[in-house]
Amino acid sequence: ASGAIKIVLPEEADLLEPCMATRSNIGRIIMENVSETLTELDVRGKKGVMPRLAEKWEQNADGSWRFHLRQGVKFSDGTVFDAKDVKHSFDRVMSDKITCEAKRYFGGMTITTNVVDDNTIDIKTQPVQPILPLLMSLVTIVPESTPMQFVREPVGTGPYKLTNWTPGQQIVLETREDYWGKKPSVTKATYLFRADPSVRAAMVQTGEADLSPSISQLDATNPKTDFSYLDSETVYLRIDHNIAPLNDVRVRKALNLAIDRQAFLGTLVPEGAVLATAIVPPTTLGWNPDVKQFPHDVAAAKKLLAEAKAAGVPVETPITIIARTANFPNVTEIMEAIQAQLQEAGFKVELKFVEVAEHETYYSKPFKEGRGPQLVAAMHDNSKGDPSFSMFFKYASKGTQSGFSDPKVDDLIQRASAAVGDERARLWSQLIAYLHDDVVADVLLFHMVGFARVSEKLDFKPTIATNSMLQLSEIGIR
Amino acid sequence: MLSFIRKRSVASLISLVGLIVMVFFLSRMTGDPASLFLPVEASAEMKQQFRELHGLNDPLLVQFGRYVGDVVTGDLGESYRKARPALDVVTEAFTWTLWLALITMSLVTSAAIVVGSLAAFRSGGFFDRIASMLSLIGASVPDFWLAIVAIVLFSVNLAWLPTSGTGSVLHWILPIGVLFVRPFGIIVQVVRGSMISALSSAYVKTARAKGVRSGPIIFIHALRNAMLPVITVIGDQAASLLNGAVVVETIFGFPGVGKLMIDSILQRDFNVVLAAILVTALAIFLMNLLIDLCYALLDPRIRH
Amino acid sequence: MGRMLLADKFALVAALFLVVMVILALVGPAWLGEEAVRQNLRGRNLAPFDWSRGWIWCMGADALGRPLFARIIVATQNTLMVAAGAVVLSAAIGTFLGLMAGFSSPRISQIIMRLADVIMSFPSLLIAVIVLYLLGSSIVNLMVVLSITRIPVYLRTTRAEVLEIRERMFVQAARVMGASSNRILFRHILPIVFPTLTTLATLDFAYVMLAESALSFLGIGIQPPDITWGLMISQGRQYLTNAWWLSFWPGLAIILTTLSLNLLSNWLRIALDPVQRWRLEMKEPANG
Amino acid sequence: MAEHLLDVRNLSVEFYTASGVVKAVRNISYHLDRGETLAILGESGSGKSVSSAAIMNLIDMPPGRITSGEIFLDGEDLLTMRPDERREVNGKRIAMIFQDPLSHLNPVYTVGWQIREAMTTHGLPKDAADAQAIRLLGRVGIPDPQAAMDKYPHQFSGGQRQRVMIAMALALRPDLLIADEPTTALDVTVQADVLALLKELQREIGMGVLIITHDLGVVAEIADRVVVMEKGALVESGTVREVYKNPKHPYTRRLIAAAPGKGVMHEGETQGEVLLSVRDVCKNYGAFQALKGVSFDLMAGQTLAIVGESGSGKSTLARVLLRLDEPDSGQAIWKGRDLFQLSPREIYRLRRDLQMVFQDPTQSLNPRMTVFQLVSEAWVIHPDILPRAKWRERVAELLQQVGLSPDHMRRYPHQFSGGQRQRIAIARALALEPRLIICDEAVSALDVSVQAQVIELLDKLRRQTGISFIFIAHDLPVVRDFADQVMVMQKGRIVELGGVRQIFEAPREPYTQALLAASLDPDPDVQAAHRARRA
Ligand SMILES: Nc1ncnc2c1ncn2[C@@H]1O[C@H](COP(=O)(O)OP(=O)(O)OP(=O)(O)O)[C@@H](O)[C@H]1O
Ligand SMILES: Nc1ncnc2c1ncn2[C@@H]1O[C@H](COP(=O)(O)OP(=O)(O)OP(=O)(O)O)[C@@H](O)[C@H]1O
Ligand SMILES: [Mg+2]
Ligand SMILES: [Mg+2]
Repeated sequence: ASGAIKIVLPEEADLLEPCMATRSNIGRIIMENVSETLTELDVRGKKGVMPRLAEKWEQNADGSWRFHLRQGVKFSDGTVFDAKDVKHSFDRVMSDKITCEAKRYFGGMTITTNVVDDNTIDIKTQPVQPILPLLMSLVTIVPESTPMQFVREPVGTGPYKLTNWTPGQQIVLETREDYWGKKPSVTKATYLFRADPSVRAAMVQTGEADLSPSISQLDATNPKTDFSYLDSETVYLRIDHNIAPLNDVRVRKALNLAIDRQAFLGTLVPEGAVLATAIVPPTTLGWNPDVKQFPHDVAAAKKLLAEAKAAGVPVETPITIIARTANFPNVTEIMEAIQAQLQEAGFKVELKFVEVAEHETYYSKPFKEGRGPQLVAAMHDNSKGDPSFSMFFKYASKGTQSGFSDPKVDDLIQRASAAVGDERARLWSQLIAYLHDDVVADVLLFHMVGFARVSEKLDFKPTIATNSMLQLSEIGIR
Repeated sequence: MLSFIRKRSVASLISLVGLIVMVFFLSRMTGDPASLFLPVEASAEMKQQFRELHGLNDPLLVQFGRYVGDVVTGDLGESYRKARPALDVVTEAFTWTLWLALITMSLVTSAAIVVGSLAAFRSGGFFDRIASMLSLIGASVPDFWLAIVAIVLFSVNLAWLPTSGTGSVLHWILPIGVLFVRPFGIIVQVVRGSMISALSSAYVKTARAKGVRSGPIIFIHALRNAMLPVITVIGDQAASLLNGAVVVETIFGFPGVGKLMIDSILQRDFNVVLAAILVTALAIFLMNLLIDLCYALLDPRIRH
Repeated sequence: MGRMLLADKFALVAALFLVVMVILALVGPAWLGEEAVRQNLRGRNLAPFDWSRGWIWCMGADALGRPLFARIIVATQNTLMVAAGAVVLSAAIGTFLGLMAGFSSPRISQIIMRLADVIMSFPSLLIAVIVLYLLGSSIVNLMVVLSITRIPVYLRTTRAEVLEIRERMFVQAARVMGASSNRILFRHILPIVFPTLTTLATLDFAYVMLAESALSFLGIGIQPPDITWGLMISQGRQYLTNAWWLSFWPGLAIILTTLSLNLLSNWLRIALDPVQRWRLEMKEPANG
Repeated sequence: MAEHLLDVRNLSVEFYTASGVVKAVRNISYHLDRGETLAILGESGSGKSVSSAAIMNLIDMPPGRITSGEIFLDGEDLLTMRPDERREVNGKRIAMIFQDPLSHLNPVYTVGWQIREAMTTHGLPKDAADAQAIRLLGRVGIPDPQAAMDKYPHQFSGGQRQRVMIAMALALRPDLLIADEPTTALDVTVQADVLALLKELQREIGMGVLIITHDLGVVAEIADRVVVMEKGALVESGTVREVYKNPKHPYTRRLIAAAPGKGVMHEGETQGEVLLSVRDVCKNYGAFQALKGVSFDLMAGQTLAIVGESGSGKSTLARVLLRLDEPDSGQAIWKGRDLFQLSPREIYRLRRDLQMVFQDPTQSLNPRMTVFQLVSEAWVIHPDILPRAKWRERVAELLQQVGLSPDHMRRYPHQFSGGQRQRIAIARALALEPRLIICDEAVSALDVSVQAQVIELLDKLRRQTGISFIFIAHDLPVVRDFADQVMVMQKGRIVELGGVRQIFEAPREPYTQALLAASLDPDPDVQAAHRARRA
């Protein structure tokens, strides 16, 4: 069957700019619906990077990548898709006349694009980028005529086009007649925006909407309509290793041992959440099943603390946990509980909640001079299937959110980023184990789950990517 | 009268300018929009580039000079986040808020005046006790609580009204109903207090001696005398609605200026903040002017 | 005064309630401070009226399994401090400026009134963000923020009334006697405006407690582990449909406090008004 | 027995106060027939207003309480009527003129609106009511009635307000008119007009008039019968002639003996130093000229009476001299300085020496202060006058001097009768021991016995301390007894200024002559002769 559906989202997109589609509130609406990418990551199976606008690709001898483009594809404005559009899309992302978010995935690289013919393009990066095909799943393709400034009416090759946008009220996508691929069963999707999770849940219940990709755990009570799914968000406490007593590995271990992660599951954190041993979720390349999370062992924590104290580490110094209000569900309660658990083990812990702008000043470099020992509670999102999107920022000496500097870590990151295939996976695994067991880089907590409410008339299972991308073509209508 | 309005407008204009100057500088001391616009993983160069593009790297005074120049030509700048003129964003949202505020305040005002006056007329009586109790509860109930309960009751359980959104007349009922409660509670209390004094004055005796019915005695003789503090409070409540009924807008998905203002403050979208304040301040100044005219209309002794 | 309070049973109860609240505010943190923070994740969202676990659990437990009863009592101190501080501060400043605006030269009056306009159209959230960002978040700063935003109501109300009252004959009579402007303002005009102001102030008490909760929710108000009733309400918000008691009890505390203050202010209004005072002084009931 | 129009039987009224129950009216009975005028005479505070308020059902209950009695209007008991029946009676069949016109007029509505309402409430169409209202305003002597309709109470002089009240009461031609001191604020010519109007209506429609007054002249002029009240009780009743010629009760006798206008006139000394010299004072309200160049001199220890038409600018002159209103031009030299040029600091010092008793006593007393606070406020402001320890004693003394009792100290203004309030205002002015007191109708609300007592007190003070008075009054006999100089005003100008003897015995200007001719005599026979002469 086919028909129109309504989707209610927590946050309105303030832009529908294709090059900003990696931002979840924008991507959820246009990514692969309006704007397509050359490649696509399979999040339902294990197929890895799959073709989309590119039919196939290979690496040239000089390390650059050649993409063979699909033919007979038209943009929604009627123009034909070819290699020049890909080049233009890249130029736009990298341009300094416009601040495209996708640019951040190409940090530290110089990119040259070379149009071979209408259907072939070479992309060369310096240094060589082994996961360029994966990165291409983040670059939305726009027609060559797109100006070098943010557009509010995205033109793409996707199965849908934007037909109505009333800011503050709704965004409507409708199917295109001339789409190159399979016709989806959803003919029209109306996006609505409600900030309150219980309202979103109620809307699906009353039939005012058909799908709400995120509702509150508390409202997810109906097994027929409510599904939990592992989203790609990982909650952790970033440790600032530069300040005593956190510069002592015993203290960092003690922090980890003091927290009863298991007790959170099914209480403050949804049952289905996974205890984290890495900053990236288990579906990521190189995720290391051998790394075991720290047990909850207050006695051991106390012992480590005592040792550290004996060695002259100022363990009495109050440590501040800095968290962001409304960062994720139950953040206040979870942080209060963690505070209590740390105190139980003998830490002196203070708790400080700040709004988003202030949180940012604690989380990212440059860190404030004269700060005390701090744990910054944060949530990190990586649904891209490769750890490189996380590791550099969070752990490399130059990473903006990195709380320490370790030459071995730097080296591993560099090598893994340059490697391909099994080697790449092995190096990432090694890094993950090293960070967790030896450096004790941070206090990893949970890979969170989200809850979606799906009307019974829809055939849809949310995936790990649902947070940042919601492909309408994957939704079936019963 | 006209010269009063003229003088008042000039004075208001000056304070409007003061307000904008103040907001301009103060808001820019509260953090960097670049790090909020871009994800935490964005590189320093990207942030730098963002600042460059939006002129945030220049010294504050230069930025201010540019802003003034633009404003003089009627350009309130672009929203960083929405890539469209800030003024458009704001006027769009403000229209909704204005309607919401207008409808709510007219309902609240008429209802609160009637209930408060009747309560005062038999102060200490049964109706008074009930009205006082309810209005006080109304004034102290958290609005989000009320909003959620209303949705659960009227939309989910009874399925009488849509949960949220805009579109039909039905969509307005819950938001207005929820917004109604607190101002109603407050204004009833103020009307009641003020009316008790007015009803014990000598001119009310005169009216009774003329054989005037209770209705006109309350609503014509006493009420007008009791209105001074009441319209002040009405103004205050209206101003807080014009500044945005944040909770209600958020929960009911009402695209008003309150949510817009909160979001842009939290995201440091300065141009939108400034434009929003400009528009709402203009509305509030106008309203205060109206209130001051009302004082003079209501009480001839203040008129000179 | 005491006898007049006895005469109004409602006001008496209200006064007693407030006295109890003040006592709790003073001793609460010392008395139940420990219990209020002891967590028990397995006993989370315990329903109220479960008498098997002891009186402290009578109101149920919050999301971390802490007894709500203890938390409400411990929160009394901060709540009352912020609310009373903000209300008293704004009422005092607003009234003073309002008296000035109503009584002094047109120019000063204009300046004050336009200042009020400015504050009124300054979104309170922005004031909060600015003050708390620049000065850091603390109870005193929060009090300052909340009081700044409430000044215009008192200011405008006072001024409007002064404009009318100063035309009354007894004000002129006082002037003829040589009374200074101060004396006229504070001895003759203020007492007449006062009842209206107390009504406003009591209502503002509720307003401030709720505004504080909204700020906490946005991340710029009081934050855990400090507690206030407003914060408890905003924390209970997401459990509204599942565990109503989380925000119900603190809400009830706010309502009861406002109610008591209001009953007391209504009583005060009568007690201070010679024309009405007989209601409280009369020994036998009226037959009217 | 034919039914009386109004029949009050055994009426008693009490008030609850902090200091116990006040028995304001004790068991009084009287009756009134159609076309008849009954005057209630009596001491101020004796319950006259309260008993009439009982007829109108206007006593606040509680704190007031009618403890016994019946009030019949045409045989129907007013006290047991349903509220809606009462409403039909009030205004239509019984109308009332209140003692205190400013506070009884709604300050926020035009007088036209208020008069019209009296009629539209009882079913008259609006335009008919308008026409009638304008006619009535004209009848009571308001200049330019058409324009007056759109003015607010505060824009009228005291006497004009009272006339507005009268017009309002007469609007529906009631069967019974209760007039509480209807002419106290009126100058004698207007008073004569108003009384004539009442009589005319009485003739036309057989209206019964219950008039409360302390002016024996008014009684002689208009009343058929009279009852006398003292301390809440009815002490004497009879026809006017009987009571005047042959009073039985000692209080009545005292009252009649105290009637003013029989004493020796002052010699109008014009020597002595000039205390205040007023030159060419002008004052405009918008386009309206309230004062058009007023000049006079006042000697120390002298009493200058200002008489004249109501609305002629007397109160305005007083307000201007006290700097309550700023004059548009002119000078007032006081101790060598121009009053109008003084700085605020200097005005403060001036205030001690220059005091005023306002025309409207209710409004000039702060309702939230006790009598003690009201009187002692003078010493709070000017602390050098009296040490705090002596305040209580001195307040008691002052209250006694103006004929109140010391235990009134703890009461609030609303608990007093109109005349009592006026005496509080006088006591307050005296507390400052000033050099000049401007009395704006200061004794007009007092019954003659108290009036005599107060005048005597003022006169004694004048002789002993050399204090001066500007004495604004309508009551010519009082002026005759008290003043040294008399100034006659009309339409913002001084018509005539001279010694009291000259003015009363040889008035030069026609207006002065008309004024004197309209003056009423307390003796009913004399007054009857006057009437006959006029007719
Ligand atoms: N609300 C009240 N509470 C207490 N006592 C009152 C109240 N109203 C009036 N009284 C008292 O009742 C008595 C009668 O007052 P009333 O006004 O009838 O006097 P009156 O005869 O009209 O005097 P005047 O000629 O001075 O107007 C006075 O002694 C007064 O003090
Ligand atoms: N605020 C005002 N606005 C306009 N006209 C006013 C105002 N106050 C007084 N008047 C007018 O000024 C004139 C003089 O008023 P004033 O009060 O001095 O009269 P008066 O001589 O004291 O009369 P009365 O004996 O009736 O008290 C009156 O005609 C009155 O209508
Ligand atoms: Mg009287
Ligand atoms: Mg006068």
